[in-house]
Amino acid sequence: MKRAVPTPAEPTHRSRPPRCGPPAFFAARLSAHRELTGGYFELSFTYDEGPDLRGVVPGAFVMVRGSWDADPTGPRAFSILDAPEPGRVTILLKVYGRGTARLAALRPGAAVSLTAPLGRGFSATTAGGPRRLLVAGGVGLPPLHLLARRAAQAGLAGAVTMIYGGRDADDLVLVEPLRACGVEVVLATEDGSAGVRGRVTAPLAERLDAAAAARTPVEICACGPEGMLRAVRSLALARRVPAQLCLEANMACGFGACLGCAVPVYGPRPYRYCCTDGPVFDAREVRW
Amino acid sequence: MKRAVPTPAEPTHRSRPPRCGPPAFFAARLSAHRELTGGYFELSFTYDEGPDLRGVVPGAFVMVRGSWDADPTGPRAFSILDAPEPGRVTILLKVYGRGTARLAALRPGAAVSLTAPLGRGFSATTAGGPRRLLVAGGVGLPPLHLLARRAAQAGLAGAVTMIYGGRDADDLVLVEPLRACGVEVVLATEDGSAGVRGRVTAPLAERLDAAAAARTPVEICACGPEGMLRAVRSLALARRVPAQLCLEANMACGFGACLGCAVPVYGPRPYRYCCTDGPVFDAREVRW
Amino acid sequence: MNAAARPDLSVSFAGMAMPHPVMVASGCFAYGEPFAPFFDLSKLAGIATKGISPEPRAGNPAPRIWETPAGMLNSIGLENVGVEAFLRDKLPFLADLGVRVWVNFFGEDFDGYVACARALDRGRAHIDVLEMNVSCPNIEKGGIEFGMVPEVAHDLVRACCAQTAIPIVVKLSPNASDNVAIADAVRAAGAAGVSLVNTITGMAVDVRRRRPRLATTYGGLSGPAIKPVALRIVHQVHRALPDLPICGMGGIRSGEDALEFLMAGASCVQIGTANFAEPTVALRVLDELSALCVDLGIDRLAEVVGCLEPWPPEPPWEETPP
Amino acid sequence: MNAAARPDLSVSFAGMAMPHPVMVASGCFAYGEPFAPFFDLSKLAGIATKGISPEPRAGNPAPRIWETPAGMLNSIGLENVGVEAFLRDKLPFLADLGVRVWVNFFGEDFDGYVACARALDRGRAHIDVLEMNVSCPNIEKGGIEFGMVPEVAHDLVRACCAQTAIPIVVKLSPNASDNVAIADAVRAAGAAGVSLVNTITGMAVDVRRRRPRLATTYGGLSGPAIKPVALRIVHQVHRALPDLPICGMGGIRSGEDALEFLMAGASCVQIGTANFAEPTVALRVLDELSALCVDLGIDRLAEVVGCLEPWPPEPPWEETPP
Ligand SMILES: Cc1cc2nc3c(=O)[nH]c(=O)nc-3n(C[C@H](O)[C@H](O)[C@H](O)COP(=O)(O)OP(=O)(O)OC[C@H]3O[C@@H](n4cnc5c(N)ncnc54)[C@H](O)[C@@H]3O)c2cc1C
Ligand SMILES: Cc1cc2nc3c(=O)[nH]c(=O)nc-3n(C[C@H](O)[C@H](O)[C@H](O)COP(=O)(O)OP(=O)(O)OC[C@H]3O[C@@H](n4cnc5c(N)ncnc54)[C@H](O)[C@@H]3O)c2cc1C
Ligand SMILES: Cc1cc2nc3c(=O)[nH]c(=O)nc-3n(C[C@H](O)[C@H](O)[C@H](O)COP(=O)(O)O)c2cc1C
Ligand SMILES: Cc1cc2nc3c(=O)[nH]c(=O)nc-3n(C[C@H](O)[C@H](O)[C@H](O)COP(=O)(O)O)c2cc1C
Ligand code: FES
Ligand code: FES
Repeated sequence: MKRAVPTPAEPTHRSRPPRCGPPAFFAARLSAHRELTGGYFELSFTYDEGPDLRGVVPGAFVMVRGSWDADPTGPRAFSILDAPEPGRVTILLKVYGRGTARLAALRPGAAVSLTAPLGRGFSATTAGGPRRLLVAGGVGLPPLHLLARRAAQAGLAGAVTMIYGGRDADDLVLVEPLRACGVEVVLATEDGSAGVRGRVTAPLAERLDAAAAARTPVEICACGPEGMLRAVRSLALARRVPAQLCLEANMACGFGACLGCAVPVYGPRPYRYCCTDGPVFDAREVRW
Repeated sequence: MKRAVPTPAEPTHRSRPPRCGPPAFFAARLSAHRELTGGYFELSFTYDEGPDLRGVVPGAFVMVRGSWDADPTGPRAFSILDAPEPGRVTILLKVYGRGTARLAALRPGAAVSLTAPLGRGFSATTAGGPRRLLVAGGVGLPPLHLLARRAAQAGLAGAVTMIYGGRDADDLVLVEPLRACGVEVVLATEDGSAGVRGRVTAPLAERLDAAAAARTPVEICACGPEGMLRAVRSLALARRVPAQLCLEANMACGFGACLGCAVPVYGPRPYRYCCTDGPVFDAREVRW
Repeated sequence: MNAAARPDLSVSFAGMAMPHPVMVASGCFAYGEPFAPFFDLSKLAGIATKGISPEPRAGNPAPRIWETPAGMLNSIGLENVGVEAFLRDKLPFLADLGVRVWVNFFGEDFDGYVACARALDRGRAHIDVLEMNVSCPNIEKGGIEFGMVPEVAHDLVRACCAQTAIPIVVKLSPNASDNVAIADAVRAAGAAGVSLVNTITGMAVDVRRRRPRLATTYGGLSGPAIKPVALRIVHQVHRALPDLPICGMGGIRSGEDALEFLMAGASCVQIGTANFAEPTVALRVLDELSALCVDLGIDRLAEVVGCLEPWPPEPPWEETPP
Repeated sequence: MNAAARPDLSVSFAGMAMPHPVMVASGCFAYGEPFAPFFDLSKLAGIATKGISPEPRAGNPAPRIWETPAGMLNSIGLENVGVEAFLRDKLPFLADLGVRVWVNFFGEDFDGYVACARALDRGRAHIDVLEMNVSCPNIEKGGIEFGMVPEVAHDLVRACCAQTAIPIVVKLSPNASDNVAIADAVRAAGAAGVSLVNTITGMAVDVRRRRPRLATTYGGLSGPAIKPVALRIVHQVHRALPDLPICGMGGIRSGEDALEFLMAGASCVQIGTANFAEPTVALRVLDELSALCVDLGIDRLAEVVGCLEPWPPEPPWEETPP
């Protein structure tokens, strides 16, 4: 049971992802509800009082709960897809279980409560920095979508490549807006119905090989299912390429109160928290 | 703990209310949803497969549950307001707690499950029978509304008087359709905003007095909150007027499986069941 | 693994073969009759009857039920027709269905239990299991339930087993702090298995009327709310006593719920509260279970009983990554 | 009854005056800091800290939480900064708020409890209550929780009380079969009151991966699902030991929930799980409680503590109506 743990001081990080402002808890309403292919929904929430989320770091998230009774008890975490104006935030939701099903069934006008902004996100794309390979799997798209659009806004569309995988063509959404802003998008589907057949790791490995051959410095930013992230991490560690992984964990609060979202890590303490220390972690730090 | 109980034989009744056909459990959808005043909703459910409820006895009820997850766990009981055609049933719902709130929030098209027809209802109004004083309080309206319309359809509108009470004018709904079919309606509101000021028992007592003076045989059919039914029962017993009371009880199943809806009675056994023996009981039988 | 084939859902409980594991729970299916209008009851693996006592019981005052978040409280008060009327009026209907008949029973004191077991033995031709409910307050021992103390439960079960050739399955209360000890005691006393779990004692308050929601103050909590507790007890007992057959229940309302119980160690399951909202729930659970087997590549359901594996350990923690 | 006047919400717990009864529960409010962005914490009646142990603890492997119908399971593993870091880094923040500080604590063995109580006594100027969590497995006694056996709990509480002048309130586990006996034992050992209840042990199963949902297999169930069980235990203990102050908790998320606990016999309440979904829930509960008092004509909230009346008996049954 008992482990030796050093007295907790704020742990030092090799790459500490940037943090958003202090979180607020506020009432909002569902203002737009768009069903995409593959069981995805784009939901927009608007609110009169609450934080301006426009400047939010890609990877930051919002906890969402409908104004329902006892079940599901907790809110659910969603990466911020966009915050186009003050008082408005957009998420991409895939129906997975009870909570997401109930959120997807809400009608425009429905009251929800939000806690945001939460988490530490990906570092910003810089002009002189390494080329960035964004690896998105399934519902891991939103933070990287935002990251890519931010890069494009900063005139750095050419510095990022999105490698985006899913089960089939229907499972890949919101690709056009990315291409429209000049971002290169490589698709991979398990059934080959769009892009290359297979997993994202194959095109990723190709790009890493090419970069190694050309001696171009690259960096991976990945978000997706745990299996994919484990594979990406192995690739990155084996090739000594820096990688930032946006993780998921079961979350009860999202703001550091429950200690439920432990992520096993190497470092001064055995666990860090997906919600307050992440969700973006350095691949080397994650104890998988 | 232990009570002496006679070996259970089917108890003999002085006035055994008529029973509906065997119940079915079937899928339906909300087809119409009309908000009335006072927090009342008229909900219509349509279904392809399920019993024809047109001939249902007034007082019969349906158990309704939305197709939601774990909470609320149970269905809720609603008197059948109308069954205008095969494959369609209408209820009058007042938002009271968690279950009714969730049902009222359903949108047309929503899937629900119904168990119906259930219960034993009021006896039919007959041409040579006693004059009927229908006493409805609040959400107790639907079975008596149906009873009155049935009487009118049988050309016996003149044989029934509806005495209908609520908190205020908003709390009284669906009065016009009754008047339209020739039924006399006496309204009573606690704040005097419609009809006579006060409770239904005052106009009821008046009518009983008048009938006694005129030696007109009368019978009471009542449905409403327990307080009202207790008052009606006292009046009826004191004046030796026959009375049928449509009771409520907390119900888990509605069809005799849980034994949760016990109604204390006089008779061969100390309890009978609101769902299978009632909800309509002879006032003398009820052990209050 | 042949996902296209129909999975084999048969299980065996204490040596008794069952076509599939889905039964219905005591007190939630009466004596079967109220469900006859809804579906063909012979599709059930078995029916546990309302609890039977030596004498008829009128039950508790009203109100007897109250709904709580994802659950319900009941204080039916073990109302039942009594063993004689049961054998005469109710058992024939059940016997005709051709499903396993589990007669749930109890007594108001030690002798009552014994007398009830003896009387029920007369129905042995049609009764597959006597499911002994030890959650009744033991009036002789200060009102504590018979099922709370291992020694008390042991003696009671032994005395009942001596009365009958019908296998006795003891239904334990989740209120006991150590269900493993009690399961072990009743096993040693001759029980053929255990049913886990009965309701958890709870209450609710009407703040407007300043009184409990139930006339008896306390009632038994059932439904989805208690599923985690029921699963835990099934798993604890199965891990400690892997050879003791377990019938699992508590909040089951889907095929996945049922499979959770089987994987935790139950050989069969009972559905209780869910029958009220959905009288045909057992059929749906059975269908879902079958579909889930296909989906998960389970050919023989019996093989997954108690199959849970613990989580693999995390890589050891070090200050600097390896 | 003057419905227009502001109701007096003040209560007293074990002789300590509180402006109102709404606190937040251990493990659900960390050491207070994560909630500072959301509201003015001085509006709380008190804060129960995350459980503190003599040494820092890293907590359990992931995953540590899982949601269940109307509840959640957690196996945080009593992760905490340890008593020294608590006194140094966390207590000053809490002390500055001016709310009652309840320091929840435990040890990994008998001596650990005693050492922790002694160390915490050094913070006595800023600590109002030591809330002693006896739901930890007692390694010396075969892993059964300290709070399951009255004698064990008694000795432990007495030893801790001897270490400190701070009142000790013992937090009991709903897993115990007889909470009244344990409450009585800890009262006799010097406890100033009891906190009722901690989480109920439960589990959930991932049928696809054939393993438990939590890395540690079992976890503690909290949230609305357990409210009926918590209320029952509060009522049982209050009825048996009316002079023992009770802090009630388990699934509270509305003013009406809080009032249910007060009426059942709690002098104050704590909100746990609900803080996660709604960080400002305590303020809402307080507002609702105040509005409910106005609505129900309660002038002084303290007067309704334990005010529940049993149901009036039904008229006696007779074959023919009187
Ligand atoms: C930082 C973060 C960002 C996310 N971003 C998105 C997004 O942009 N779009 C999207 O569709 N989904 C996102 N998710 C996942 C989303 O929160 C899950 O789909 C959701 O939690 C599963 O909930 P459910 O109610 O549908 O499933 P259920 O089957 O009800 O499962 C919910 C249960 O799963 C547990 N659980 C499992 N995975 C998670 C999880 N990842 N987070 C919280 N609880 C979990 C919870 O404890 C709860 O008990 C994100 C999750 C995290 C942690
Ligand atoms: C035979 C019958 C006919 C009814 N007809 C109508 C009708 O036509 N229109 C209408 O609006 N309402 C009707 N009701 C009442 C309706 O079922 C209640 O409003 C409803 O049960 C309260 O549920 P809720 O979820 O809103 O309240 P909650 O506060 O969630 O209370 C529901 C809880 O109350 C208990 N409960 C309390 N009263 C009842 C009750 N009467 N029936 C079932 N459970 C109860 C349940 O056990 C449950 O725990 C009828 C009830 C019965 C028994
Ligand atoms: C209304 C009701 C009555 C019950 N009566 C009995 C009974 O007579 N004997 C018994 O052993 N269990 C009885 N139970 C317990 C159930 O059989 C079952 O163990 C429990 O409800 C948990 O399962 P569930 O959550 O699926 O309902 C009763 C439960 C309910 C809800
Ligand atoms: C994530 C979590 C952590 C908890 N940690 C502790 C703890 O450290 N010490 C303790 O005594 N209780 C702990 N509890 C129990 C709560 O304080 C509370 O007693 C219980 O959750 C019931 O209340 P609720 O339903 O309002 O959450 C914890 C509960 C949760 C959900
Ligand atoms: S989700 Fe609660 S601490 Fe991270
Ligand atoms: S409601 Fe279940 S028996 Fe009447």
